[in-house]
Amino acid sequence: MSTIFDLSGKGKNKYYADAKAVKIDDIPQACLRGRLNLPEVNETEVVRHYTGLSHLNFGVDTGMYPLGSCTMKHNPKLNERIAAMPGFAGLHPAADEGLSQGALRVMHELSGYLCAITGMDAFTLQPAAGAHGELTAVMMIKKYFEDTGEKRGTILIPDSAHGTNPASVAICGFEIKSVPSSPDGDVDIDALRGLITPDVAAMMLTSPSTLGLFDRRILEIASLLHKNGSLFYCDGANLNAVMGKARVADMGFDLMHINLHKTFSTPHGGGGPGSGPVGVTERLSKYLPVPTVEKEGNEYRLVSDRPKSIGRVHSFYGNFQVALKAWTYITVLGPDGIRDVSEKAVLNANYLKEKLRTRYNLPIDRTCMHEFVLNDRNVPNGITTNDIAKRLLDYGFHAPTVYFPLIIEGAMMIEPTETESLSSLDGFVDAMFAILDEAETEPELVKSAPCSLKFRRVDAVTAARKPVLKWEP
Amino acid sequence: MSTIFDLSGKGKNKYYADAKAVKIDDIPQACLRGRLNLPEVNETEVVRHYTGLSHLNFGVDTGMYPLGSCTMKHNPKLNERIAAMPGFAGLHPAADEGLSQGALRVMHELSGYLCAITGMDAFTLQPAAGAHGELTAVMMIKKYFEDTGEKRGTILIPDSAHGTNPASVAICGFEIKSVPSSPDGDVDIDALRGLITPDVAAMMLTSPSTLGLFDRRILEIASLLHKNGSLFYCDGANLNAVMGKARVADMGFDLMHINLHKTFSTPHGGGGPGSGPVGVTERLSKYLPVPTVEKEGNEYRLVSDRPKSIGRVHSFYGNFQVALKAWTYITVLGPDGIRDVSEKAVLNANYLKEKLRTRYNLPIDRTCMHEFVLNDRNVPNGITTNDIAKRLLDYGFHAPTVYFPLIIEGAMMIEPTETESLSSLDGFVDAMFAILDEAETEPELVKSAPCSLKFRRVDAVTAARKPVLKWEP
Amino acid sequence: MSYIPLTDEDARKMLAAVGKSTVDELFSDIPGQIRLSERLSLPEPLSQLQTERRANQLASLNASGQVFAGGGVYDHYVPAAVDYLSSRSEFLTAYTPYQPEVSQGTLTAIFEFQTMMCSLTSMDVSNASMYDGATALAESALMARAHTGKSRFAVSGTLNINYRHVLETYASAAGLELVFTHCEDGITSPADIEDIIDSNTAAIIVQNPNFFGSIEDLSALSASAKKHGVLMITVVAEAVSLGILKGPGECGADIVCGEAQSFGNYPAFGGPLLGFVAATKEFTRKMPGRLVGRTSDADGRESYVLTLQTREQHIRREHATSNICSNEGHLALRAVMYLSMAGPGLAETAALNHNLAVYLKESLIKAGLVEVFKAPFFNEFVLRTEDSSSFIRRLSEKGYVPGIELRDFEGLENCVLFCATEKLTKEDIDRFVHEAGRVTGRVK
Amino acid sequence: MSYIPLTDEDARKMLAAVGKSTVDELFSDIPGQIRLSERLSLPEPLSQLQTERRANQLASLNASGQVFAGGGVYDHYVPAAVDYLSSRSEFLTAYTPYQPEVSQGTLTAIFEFQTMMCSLTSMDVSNASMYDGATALAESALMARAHTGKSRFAVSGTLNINYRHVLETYASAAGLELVFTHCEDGITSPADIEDIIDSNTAAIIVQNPNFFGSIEDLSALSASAKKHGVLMITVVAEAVSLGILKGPGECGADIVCGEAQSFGNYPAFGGPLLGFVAATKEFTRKMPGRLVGRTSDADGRESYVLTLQTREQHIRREHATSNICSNEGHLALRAVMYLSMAGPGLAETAALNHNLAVYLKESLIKAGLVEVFKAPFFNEFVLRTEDSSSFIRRLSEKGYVPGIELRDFEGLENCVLFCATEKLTKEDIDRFVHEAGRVTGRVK
Ligand SMILES: Cc1ncc(COP(=O)(O)O)c(C=O)c1O
Ligand SMILES: Cc1ncc(COP(=O)(O)O)c(C=O)c1O
Repeated sequence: MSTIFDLSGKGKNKYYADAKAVKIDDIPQACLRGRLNLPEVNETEVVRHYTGLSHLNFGVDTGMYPLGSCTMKHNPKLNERIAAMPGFAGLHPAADEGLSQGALRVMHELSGYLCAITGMDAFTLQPAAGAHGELTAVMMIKKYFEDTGEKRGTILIPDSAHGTNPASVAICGFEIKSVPSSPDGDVDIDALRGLITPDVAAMMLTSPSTLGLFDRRILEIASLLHKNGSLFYCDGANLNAVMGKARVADMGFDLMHINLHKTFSTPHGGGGPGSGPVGVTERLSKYLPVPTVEKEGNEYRLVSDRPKSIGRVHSFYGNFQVALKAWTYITVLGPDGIRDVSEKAVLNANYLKEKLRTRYNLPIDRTCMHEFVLNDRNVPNGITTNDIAKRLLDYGFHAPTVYFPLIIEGAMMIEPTETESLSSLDGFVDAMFAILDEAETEPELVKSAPCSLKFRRVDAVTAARKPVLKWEP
Repeated sequence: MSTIFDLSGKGKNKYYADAKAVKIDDIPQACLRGRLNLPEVNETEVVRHYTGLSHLNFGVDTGMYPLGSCTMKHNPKLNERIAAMPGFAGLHPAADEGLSQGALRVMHELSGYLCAITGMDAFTLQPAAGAHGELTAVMMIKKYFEDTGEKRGTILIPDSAHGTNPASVAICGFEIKSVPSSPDGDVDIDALRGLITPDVAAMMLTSPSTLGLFDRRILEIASLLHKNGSLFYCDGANLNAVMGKARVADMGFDLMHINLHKTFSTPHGGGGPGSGPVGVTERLSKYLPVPTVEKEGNEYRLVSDRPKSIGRVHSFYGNFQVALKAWTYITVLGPDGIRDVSEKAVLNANYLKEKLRTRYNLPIDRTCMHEFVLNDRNVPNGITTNDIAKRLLDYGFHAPTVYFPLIIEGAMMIEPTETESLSSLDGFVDAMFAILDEAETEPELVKSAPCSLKFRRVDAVTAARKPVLKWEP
Repeated sequence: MSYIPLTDEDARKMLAAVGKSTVDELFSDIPGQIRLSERLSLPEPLSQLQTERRANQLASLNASGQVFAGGGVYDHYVPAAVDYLSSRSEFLTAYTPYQPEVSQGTLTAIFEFQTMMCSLTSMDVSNASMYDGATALAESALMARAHTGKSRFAVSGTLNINYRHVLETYASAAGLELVFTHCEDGITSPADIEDIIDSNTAAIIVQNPNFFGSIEDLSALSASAKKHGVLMITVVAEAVSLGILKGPGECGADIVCGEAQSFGNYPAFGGPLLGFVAATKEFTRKMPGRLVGRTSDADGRESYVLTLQTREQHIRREHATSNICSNEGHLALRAVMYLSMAGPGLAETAALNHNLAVYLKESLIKAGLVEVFKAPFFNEFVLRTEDSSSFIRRLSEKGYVPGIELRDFEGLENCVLFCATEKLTKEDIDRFVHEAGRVTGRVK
Repeated sequence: MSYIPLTDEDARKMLAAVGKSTVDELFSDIPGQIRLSERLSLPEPLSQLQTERRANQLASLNASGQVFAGGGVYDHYVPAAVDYLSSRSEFLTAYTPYQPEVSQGTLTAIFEFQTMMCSLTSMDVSNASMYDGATALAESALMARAHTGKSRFAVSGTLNINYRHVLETYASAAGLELVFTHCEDGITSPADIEDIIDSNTAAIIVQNPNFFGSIEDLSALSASAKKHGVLMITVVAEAVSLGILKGPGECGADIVCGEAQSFGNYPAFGGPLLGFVAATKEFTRKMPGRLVGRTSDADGRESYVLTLQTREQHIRREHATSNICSNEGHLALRAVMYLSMAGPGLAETAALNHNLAVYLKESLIKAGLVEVFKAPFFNEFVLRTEDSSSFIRRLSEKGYVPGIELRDFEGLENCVLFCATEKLTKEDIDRFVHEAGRVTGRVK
C-alpha cells in the first residue's frame, strides 16, 4: 500500500473552503509560513486510498475479535447515529449552560446509570480513557491522604495487573509493591498481609482479574485494607462480567474506573477515543475533578467551585460523545438487558473454555468470568502463542491478547463477549483445533503464518532498531 | 458466503419498534397472516453479514471501473451528505407546495442547468432511469404524431444502439428499422437515406455513439429527418463527452434523455437508482409528463393541468434524491468545471486508446470521445475478450463492457472517465499488456481467471438451465 | 472544486502522447458550426462548504414537521444499521453486477431480496426491483397481456390515483384497455369487477390495502377472476401491511406488484422508490427486470449470478419482456437489510401502525371530522372535513404534512386520506388532533 | 432490544456443555452476600426508535445557532469524505493495532498522521495522539522533566485557562513546579519569562496563537530559552493556524504539543479531542504514547508497526514514559483524511479564518465593543463589553454561542474572547454584530 504522499502531484488538490484572497498584511512576515508541505491529492484519490486502507484492517464488524481484556463487543450503529446528531456533535463546549441542557442531562443520567450498576455514589466522566481514569483516581488517593494529613507512599498492585496500573501510580510518585497471585489465580492473601504496612495508601485490583477470575476472598482483602486505613481501587476494565450480578462498591472498593469503550459498546476506533469514568463512594466524592455536573431543580449545571477537588484533568468535560454512546447503549438495554450482557458474556467464555481445554493447556482450572487464559504449553514442534495468534488471522479471526497477563507464560487471553453467536464460538474452536493439527503436521505453515492475507508477518524488530517514523521523499 | 437465512435462529431477533400488544381484533381473521417467514437474526449478525458481503463487491471507490457506456466516475461524498439531509430525505411527496419549495427549487434549477448544457428548452425529471427516459420520449413522439394527425409507425435505430432503445420503442408499438453503421463507425448515410420513408416517426441515435465516436455527419442526418417531418432523438447516455463543447440541441436533436447516474456523478448503487431526465425543444414541451415544476414569481409550483401531456410516468416526481445529487455536482463544478469534465474524459480515453492500440486491435481507428472499443482479434491462444475481462479482475481493475456494441465482434468498450489519474490509466495499460504476455506464455492461467479473488469464474449457464431464484431451507 | 486528479503537467504529457497540440483537436469530429465557443450558462462554482450551506437553506424551506400522509410513500423508521451498511461504497458505487466474480455482495443481497419478497407476497418468483409501484403495475399489466394475449383490464377504482394515471399513460402508449369500477363505499365489489370482465380481459387489478387504506376481500375477488378465467394482479403500495396481512398469493393472486419503499427507504420527496413484481412460477420467463439465480463458481463454491437474461433488452432487444435496465438495486439492498433487522418483528411494527391509525381515526372523529368508510383498514383511512383545502393549509402552516386531499374522486369532495406509522406516538397524535380540532372549531 | 445473538436453546446447550444447570452457578465465585438479587435500578429499556426520539429531544435542548467561540475547540467545516471514510467500520471497530498483519489500514494512516504533524510543526517526531491539548501539554512537561532532570517550568500567562488548570492538577500530583508570567498586554514578554527561569528550570511553556488569539514572538522567546539553556515547549491549540503560521520548530521550539481537533473533528461538547505531541529527535525514545514505524513483512512488502514499545506501559510498567494506552486514534485518522482533502489549501482556509476574524473584530468594535489588545491575532481576539454576563446571556438567547467570558484574568473583567472560522460568512457576521449592537445599544 502506498501512502497518501506517494499520490501527491502539483495542482491535483482543489480545496473546498471559500478562500479567494489569501493576502495577509497584518501579521508580521516573520511569523508566516513559507511552504506548506502537505500532499496534493484529489478527493477521488483520497477516497480510493482510505477505502483501500480500510480493506487492510480487521474490526469487530469483520469478525470475532476475542482480544482478552478489551471486550470487543458489537458496536451498535444507533450509538453512532445519535452521537452524530448536530445537536450533540456540533455543540461547542462554551455554549451557555442554558443551551447545553441536553448534553449535561446525558452526562448526569449516564453518571447515575454507572452508579446504579457499580454501587458507587458519584462519577466523573472527565477521564478520556482507562489509564486516564486510573491516574485521576490515584491523584484523588493522593489528595485524600494529603487532606487527612497522613503520609502514605506505597500502592499495592498485583503481579497480574495491566501495565497502565503501575504506570499511572508512578506518575504520582508512589512506590509500587507487587502483590503475588496464588496458584489458583486469586491474590495471595498471606503475601498481601505481609505487604500491608502503615505506608500503604491503596491497593489497585482488577476485578474480575486479568486472568478472568473473580477473587473469592475479595471481601477479606477489602477488610484488610480498610482496617489499615488504606483505600481499595478497582480497575473496572472487566466490568462486563458482573453487571447486575454484583456491584463493585459492595465488593468493598472505594473507587474505580470504567472503560466505556469496552463494557458499554463504544467503538475503539483503532486506538481510541475511549472514556474512563471514575466512580467513588461518598467520602471521596469531594475530590472528584472539576467541573462536575449537578442537577438543581430541573436544571443541569457545571459546578467548578469545589475546593477539595484535585482540579481539572481534561480540556473540557471528557469524551462526551463516547459517553453519549454509552448512554444510548444503556437506554436501549435497560436493567435486564444489562444483566443479560454479563450472564451471556460469562456463559460464552465458559463454553469456549470448556471446549478448548480439551486440547489446549488451561493453566488455571476454574469457572471463569468473561474471559480465560490458555497457554502454549504442550503445543508440539515449538509452535508458540505468537504463531497460533498469527495463524488465527488466516482463519478469519482476530487473535486473542497474547503474552498477558505476564504471570502466565505464553498466555492467550480469550474474551469472546456476549455478542458472539454459538456458531461463531464453534467456528473459533474449530480453527484453534485445526491449528493444533497443523502444529503437528505442518509446523512450518503455522510458524510462517499468516499466509493468506495481504501481508505476511510484519517485522517489528527492524522497525525498532532503525526507527523510520515519518515519510520522507 | 452464507445467506442471511442460514444465520436464522428462533428468538435471536429483537425488533426495534415500540410494539407491545399485537392484538388486532378489527381486521377479519381471514385477512390476517399466519406465520411471518423472515429470518431471525441479531443486529450483530446483520452487520457482520452485510459487511462481509460488501467485501465481495467492487465499486468505483475500490478501483478503476472502465465499464464502457456506464461512465463510472467518482461519486462525490458531498452528494450523499446533501441527499441525506432530513429536509430532503424525510420530505413526504404529499407535503404542501408551500412546504416543499426547497425541493421544487432544486428540481427547477437542475432542469435549467440541463437545458443550459444541452440546449434543450425544457426537461422532465420524472423518468427513473435511462430506459424509462427513452420510453417517456417515445410516448411523446407517439403523442406528437397523434396530435399532428399523422400516422407514422416506424422508428429507426442504428445497429450499434443499446438494447433499451429497441425495447423502449417496442412497448409503444412502433416498428423498428435498423440503420447500419459504415465501417468508420458513423451512420451509413446512404443506407439511412434509403430507410427514410413517410412512415418514419423518428430516429434514435446515441450521440456520441456507443463506439465512442462523434458522427461527423450529424447535421446531415438531422436535416434528412427533419425534411421528412421525422423527429430526432438523442440517447444521451454518453453526454459526458461533449459538455461545454457542443450542445445536443444544436446537433439537431429534438428530444433526448440524460443519465444522471452516469454523467452527473450519482452512484449506481449496484443497479440503480438512476434518473433519466428527458429534454425537449420548445415545440415538444407540451407533451412532457405531468406534473411539471414551474416558477411563478418567487414560488415554485407543480403543474398538472397540461392537456397535451402524455400523462404521468412515475408515482411521484421521479428520483428526486438522484436529481439532488446531480444538482450538487453541477453546483460544485460550475461552467468551467463541467467543460473540464468532458475535456478530460476525452483526453483520458484517447490516451488510453493510443497506449493500448500499440498491442491490441483497434477496429475503428479515429479520435475517440469518452470511450473506445478494442477487440480480441489477434490475441493468441484462443484467449477471448471474456478471458481478458476476468483476468483484469485479478489485477484489481473492473472489466470493460464486453461484447457490446454488437457490431464489433469480441468488443471491449473502455471508458476511463475523467476521474482517473494518469497513474491509474498507466496501471491499466500495464495490466492489459501483462495479460497479453500471459496469453502468450500462460494461456491456461488467463482462461481460468480470476484466480486471486474470493470467487473463481461463476457458472452462468447452469444458473439459467435450472433456475434457483430464491432460498429454500 | 474539481474531481479530476490530473495535473496540468499530466494533461500536457498525455496530449503529446496522443499527438495533439490542443484539447480542442480531440473534438474535431464535431462540426465546426456547432462547436461551442461561449461558456455554459451555469452559475459560477461554489465550494463544498458553500454548496452545503445553500443546500441547507433549501432543505430548511421544506416540511420538517410530522407526517400524517401516506398514499404510496410512508414515513417509517429506518434503523441506523441500514443507513450505515447500505452506504458502504462497495455496494453504493458498484454498477449492475455484470461481473459476478466481483459482485457477490450485490448478487447475494438481491437473491435474499427475491426470497423475502416471495415469502411476504406468497409468490414463487420475485424480480430484483422496478422503478416504483406505479411502473411495476404497468409492467405487470404488460406481462399479463404477454401471458394471456389479451389486452383488457378490469381495474378497481380503489387503486392509488397516481398509479392509475401512470397505468393510463402506459396503456395509451402500449394499447391496453382499462376499465375502472366505481367504488362508492371505498371497497371493490366483486360484482362490479365481474361486470367489466369480457372475453378479451387479461386480468383484474386490485390494490390491497387499497388507496383509501381499506382492506379488500382478495379471496372473493380472486374467486371472481378465476370464475372468468382471468388473472388477478394485486398491488401492494404499503409493504409494511404484509407484516400482518396475508400474502396476496395465499388469496389467489397470480401477480403481486407494488411499492416496497416502506422497507428501510426514506420518503425522499417520492423518489427513488422501490417497485417490485412477484408472480407465480408460470411467469418466470416473462418477468421484467433482473433476476438473480444461484449457481456455483469453478471451485464449486455457492455463488450468484444474473440469470434468465434472454428475457432482457440487452440480449433480446425489441423482443425483451421489458425495456428496464437500471432499476432500484440500492433500495432493494436497503430493504433486505431492513427486513433482516426487523425479522418477524415486522408483524409487531405492522400491528403498531394499525393500532396508531385506529387511534388517530377515532381521535379525529372526536375532533369533528366525519367517518366516510366503515371497512377495516391498515394504517390509512379517509375522513371528511368541512373544507379540505383550508384544513390542509392550516395544518401545513403548523409544519405538518397533514394528509392527502382527495381531489379526483366523485363523492369524496373535501375528504382527506390520513396515515399513521410507528414513528408517531400517541402524544404526537394528540397534538396533531388538537390542531385539527382548532380547524374544525372543536378546540378554541 | 438486545445485541446478543444466542437463542434460548443455544444457551441451554451451552450451559449443559459447561456442566452447569443455571447461569447463576457460573457466578458462584462471587461471595453470596454480595451477589445481587434485585434488578439494577436503571430505566426500563427503550426500542431503538424510542431511544432516538429521546436523544433527539435532548439534542434539541442544545445550542443550534452559530458559533463565535473558540478557546480550544473550533467549529470548522468537515468535508463529507472525512465522515464517510472514517466511519468505515474496519477503521471504527478495530482495537489498537496490536496485530499489524490485520491493521495496516490504521497503521499506515497513523504513520501519515505523524508525518503531517511533523511537517506542520516543523518537528522530527510526532506520536499517534494524546487525549487532548491539555493533557498533551502535561505529558510534554513530564517528558521535559525526564529529559532535563529539572522540574520547574516558566509558563506564559497567556496559556489557555483550562490547559493551565489541567497542568496544575498534573503538577501537583507529579511534583512539578509551575511559575506563570503576567500578561498585561495579552502577549508573553521574553523578559518576564527570563525573570522566572532558574537553574532548576526545565522549560518555558508558551502557546501560539495564545489563549487571547494573539500571535506570540516565538523566535524571541526561543532566544530567551536558549540563552538560559532551557527547553521551549510550544502549545498549539488551534491547529488550523499552522496553515499560515510558521511551524514552531522553525522558531526554535523543542517540543510542540496541543490540540488538532480542528482537523476534521467536531466540537462534540469538548470531547473527544485530538491531543498531539511532537518533538525534536532527541526526544524520540522519551515520547509518550504510540509511535508507528515503517518496516517490511516477511515478503519484503513495505508495512507499518507499533514501535519503540519499550517506552510504553505494557512493557515498562512503572518505568514507562507515560501511562497512556488508548489514545485518540480515530480522531487522528480523521485528521489525516482532513489534511489529505485540504492539502496546501489549508493555507487558504487559515487565511480565510483570519480575514473573517479581522472583519468580526472591526465590526464588533463599530457596534460598541472595545479593543483590548493590539497584537496581531489569528482567528480569535478579546474585546471588552459593558457587562459580559448579560452580553453572553442575551446573545445566547438568540441561539448563538457568542464567545467566552474571561472570568479568571485580572484586568480582563467583562472581556469576551471571540472567534471566527470559515463556517461563517460576512452576512452571518453582520447578523451577529447586529444583535451585539442591540445589546450595546448601538442598534435599536
Ligand atoms: C485491565 C486493564 N486496565 C486498564 C486498561 C487501560 O485502558 P485504556 O486503554 O482505556 O487506557 C486496560 C486496557 O487494555 C485494561 O485491560
Ligand atoms: C447507451 C445507453 N442507453 C441507454 C442505457 C439505459 O440506461 P438505464 O440503465 O439508466 O436505463 C444505457 C445504460 O447502460 C446506455 O449505455
